[in-house]
Amino acid sequence: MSQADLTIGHSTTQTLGPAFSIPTKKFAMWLFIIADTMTFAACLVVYGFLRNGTPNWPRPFHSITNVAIMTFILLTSSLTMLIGLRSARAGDKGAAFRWTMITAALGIVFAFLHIREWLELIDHGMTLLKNPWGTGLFGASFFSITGLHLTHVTCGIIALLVVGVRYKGGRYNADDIEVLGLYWHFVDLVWMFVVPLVYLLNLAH
Amino acid sequence: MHDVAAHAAHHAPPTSFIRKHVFSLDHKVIGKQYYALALVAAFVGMFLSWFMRIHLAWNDTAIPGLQLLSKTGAPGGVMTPEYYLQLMTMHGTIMVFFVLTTAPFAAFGNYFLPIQVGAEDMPFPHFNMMSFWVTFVAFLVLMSSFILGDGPTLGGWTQYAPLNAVGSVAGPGQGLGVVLWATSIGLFCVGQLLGSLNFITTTLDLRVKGMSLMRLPLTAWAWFITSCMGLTAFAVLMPACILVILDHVAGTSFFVASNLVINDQVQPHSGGSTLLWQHLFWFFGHPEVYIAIVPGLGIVSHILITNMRKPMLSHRTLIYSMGALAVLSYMVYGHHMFVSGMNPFSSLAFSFPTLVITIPSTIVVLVQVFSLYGSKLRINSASLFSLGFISMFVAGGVSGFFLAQPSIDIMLHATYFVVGHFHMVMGVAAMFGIFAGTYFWFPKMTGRMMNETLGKAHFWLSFVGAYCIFMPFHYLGLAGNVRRYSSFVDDFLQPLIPVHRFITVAALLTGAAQLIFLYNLIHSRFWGKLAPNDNPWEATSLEWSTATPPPFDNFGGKHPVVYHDPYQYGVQSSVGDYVMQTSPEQVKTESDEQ
Amino acid sequence: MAKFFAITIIIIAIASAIPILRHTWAPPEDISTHGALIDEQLSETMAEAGISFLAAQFVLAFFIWKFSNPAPDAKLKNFPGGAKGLVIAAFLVVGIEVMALGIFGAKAWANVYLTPPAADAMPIQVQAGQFAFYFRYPGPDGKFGATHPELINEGQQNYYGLDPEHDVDARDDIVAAEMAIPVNKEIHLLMHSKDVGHSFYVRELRVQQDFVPGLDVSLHFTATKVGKYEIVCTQLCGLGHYNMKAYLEVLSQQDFDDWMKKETAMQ
Amino acid sequence: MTTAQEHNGIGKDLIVYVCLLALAGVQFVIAYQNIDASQMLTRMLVVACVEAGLAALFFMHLWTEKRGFLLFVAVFTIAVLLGLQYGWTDSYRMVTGAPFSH
Repeated sequence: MSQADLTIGHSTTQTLGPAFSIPTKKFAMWLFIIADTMTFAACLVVYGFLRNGTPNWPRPFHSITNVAIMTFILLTSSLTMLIGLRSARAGDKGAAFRWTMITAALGIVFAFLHIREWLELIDHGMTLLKNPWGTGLFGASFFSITGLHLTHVTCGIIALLVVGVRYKGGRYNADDIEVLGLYWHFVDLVWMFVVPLVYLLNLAH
Repeated sequence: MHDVAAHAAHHAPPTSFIRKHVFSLDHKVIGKQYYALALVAAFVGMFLSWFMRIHLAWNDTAIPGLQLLSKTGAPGGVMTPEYYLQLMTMHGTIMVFFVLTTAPFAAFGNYFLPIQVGAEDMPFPHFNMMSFWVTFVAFLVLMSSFILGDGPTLGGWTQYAPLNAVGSVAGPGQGLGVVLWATSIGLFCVGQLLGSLNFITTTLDLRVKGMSLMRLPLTAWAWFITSCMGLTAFAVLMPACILVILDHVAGTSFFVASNLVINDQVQPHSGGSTLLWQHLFWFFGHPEVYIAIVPGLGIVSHILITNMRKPMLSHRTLIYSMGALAVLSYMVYGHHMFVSGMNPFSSLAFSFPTLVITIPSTIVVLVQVFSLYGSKLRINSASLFSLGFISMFVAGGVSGFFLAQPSIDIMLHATYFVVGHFHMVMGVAAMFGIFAGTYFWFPKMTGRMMNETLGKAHFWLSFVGAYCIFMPFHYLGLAGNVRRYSSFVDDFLQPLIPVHRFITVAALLTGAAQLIFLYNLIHSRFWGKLAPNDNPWEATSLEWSTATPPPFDNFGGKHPVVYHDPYQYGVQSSVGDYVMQTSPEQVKTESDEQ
Repeated sequence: MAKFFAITIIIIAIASAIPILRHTWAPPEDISTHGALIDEQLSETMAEAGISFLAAQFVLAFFIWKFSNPAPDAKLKNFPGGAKGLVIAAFLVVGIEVMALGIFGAKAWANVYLTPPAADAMPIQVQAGQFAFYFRYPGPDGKFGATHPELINEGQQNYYGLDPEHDVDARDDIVAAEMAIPVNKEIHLLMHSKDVGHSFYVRELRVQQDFVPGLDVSLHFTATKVGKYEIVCTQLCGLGHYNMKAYLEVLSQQDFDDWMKKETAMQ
Repeated sequence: MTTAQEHNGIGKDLIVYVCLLALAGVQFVIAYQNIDASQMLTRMLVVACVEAGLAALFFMHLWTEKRGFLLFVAVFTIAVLLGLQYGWTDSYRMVTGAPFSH
């Protein structure tokens, strides 16, 4: 057998192609999401474990307005992300860029509201170690879980801005927007668990 | 479509020294970097074990030079009890994370997984580079605890709460030492997550034409299964490490219960749970031991097949068994916690999956052993270490029968029985896998052969030595010898000290034998006999079909095409008794001739 | 080389088994009522593990001996039955074996951990701290005094943080550094950790249980043989871990009463 | 990668979006119900899982990917997530087993 015989066909037949017909970048993002699910799950298990086992767990939230607005904004940002992706697929570069930026803006509003809420709670005397309402573990777990989520949101905003600008400049394409969209929807998805566990369960009655 | 594979191919080989050898994107260079890191870590870990063994056998004997490592820990060279625990912690952490995870998984996997699937590189070379450098920094952070603060943490590689979280009041190294430990392990998790991401995408996405999943060699399967475990297990340990750091630095109490009194002072922490840390840690910890051993199973099978000149009895059975090990590994972690104060009902719930896990392990061993039947076994360093692996894996594995049962664990938990068990089944066995892989792939990685005579000497001393060290551990455990004791002051431990002396002598000799390996490795790297050709073992998988060492893009700009199952041995072909995966030649088995 | 290797494996396997068969290093004699089941479980597991170990090593050695350096004209063969037979064997032999062990073992486990202590069991508290155990008996009133962590003071020997001045129950509590128990009497041990994780391990009693800070774990057992035994800590608790121990004295009822009188007088 | 949803309009996305908003609203309603925490948790988690499922299937397009991929992600994630749930009984014991509570 000569070596030449081993190379047959042209570029499209050289590899089997990606598994599940999913581009590799997108697949990698899914894998990251699986890993990140475990990270969040571990944090939420820690929170649930301690909340469950602590009798004097505080229920300090009197109003759901802020968290409801935050949820609304985050969900809406998922929708705008989808519209952006749709425009990118349709080849409407300007619209795709605009919607990506709107998504980033919504993300910034979300982060702003979140930080404002943090500051309010800190004003009320809540820190990582103690709070006026009950066990100090509440502050620790609240800040670490929402902090982890906020970190994800912040990274998402930066990524949206970077990818959006680079997409406009032609360095990235619709696939990159889709991969980023996956991440953004995941951040949204996690929030759906953070809200009931961390906020709604601790609502004062 | 954006084709990452095609994209990677367009990188030109780097020319500057730094891009070529230091911050290289080439998976082969990264694999070698991982190997070098593991090698350094292994020798550091081994020297630590020497110090510990000497201290255990001759408690008051000064170890020359040890005082240079730590003036307070070893005044005059005689180890203090806390320094013993600190060295023990470092030994465990270094060995489990930086040797057993990095060498068989990250090092060999990085080097050979892309080649075995026929890819030019991993899909995300930057992540791959980051993966190594993050791991490297993690190692530096861990080592820095030797010189910073009051030394490394003394809490053992499991770092049980609340000892790990209450701070320096609990003992030397429990302040900064724990923070450095947790930082190092957190970073390590990030590194391995990036690695796992690359491994999974490489295996699934970058296979060349003809390379169906069942045509992947067992090594590729083992690395793939391992990376699936790594992806989820390390993702749980990382937040756990962050929470420990918070407990330490910020004073939160995730893992510290209320009203602890140390030195007559009530500790400020309140409300956390000690058991929570154990649940999180072992949820990672059990998959971790499979992360250490499954690549070994793959490597050893791969090497044995090549040296038996026949495939395993069943390719699929081995793959399914390794997969079953991975799945079960998430359901059994509580067997580390039988007497830890966990709910006693949970012990039973964890015990049965643990017993079930013996079935896939047994299947792997049975298939490996019975595949030897009717083979034409070639004896060389690589195959000797592979056979030694099986022997060790069985010897360490059967003690799992005991530890899987909570009732017997009451007797054996936290004794040397456990130490013997895991050292044999995941320590020495995985090490043998690493050695076998080194002897086997060295010609491909360097173009030179390792010295067989030295290799065999290394094997004999290691094999006999490992049994001499770790078999007696089981006996000590049966007699109730508690682990993690820096000296044996209890009455019932006095008669066991001679056994410890025997073990220490064996450990020193076996450790010295590893220096033969080091010499062989370095000497062969530069002055070894040149490999006679690209395929000195007459093997079939893709790594042997390319040049030696493989060019930058692995196949010299060509894309191989796979025509066969991975292990076509015992056939008649133009080159001998094997057909390479890339050879379009028809397979004629020997029996066809009759 | 291969034959030498095969012989080595067999020698190592047999040499490994000899100390086990000769009971050179075996668990000490059991002195508890629940230990018999555990011992039985241990010896059955030992038999099965031992047979598996020896069989695997012998087969491995035999195959290495037989199939290395074959004649040049040797033909490759496959093991008759192939992998299917092995898989079935693994499921049937090993699977059933370990499941049977598991089920019988569960009984031994339940015996220790899933049964409540008898109503007349004698309560004793054990507090573990770096690096000593302290044992507390409720005294004649049968009640333990409340503990106050802030009052714990080793210098004044207030190991438990008792407050006898204000607390009637605490006045007659007896705190001792060694554990004395009457023979053939069920003991209900309440385990409390003062600081970090510790463990309570008495080999002869077939008892091992970790102390969990923040949880009070309870344990019950009956000692059946008079004697002095060692209680050691098996959970890494800090630099003095190796030296953390206490003695368990199993006394006849008469001797125990005397001991109790002596301790009461000393308080 | 062309997927089916590109050819539909934005309509389906909007429907899913409205459903998610409604489900989030349901969570808020549950929060005001007068039931104990564990019941509340169960109900909220059920709603959250439905929400997450919707988001993953439609926003993240799992539904239009290959079935094999859906299985890969679902089985992988759920299996490992289930493994994390062993610890709960010890959480209950934190209350009943607090020092010297007996």
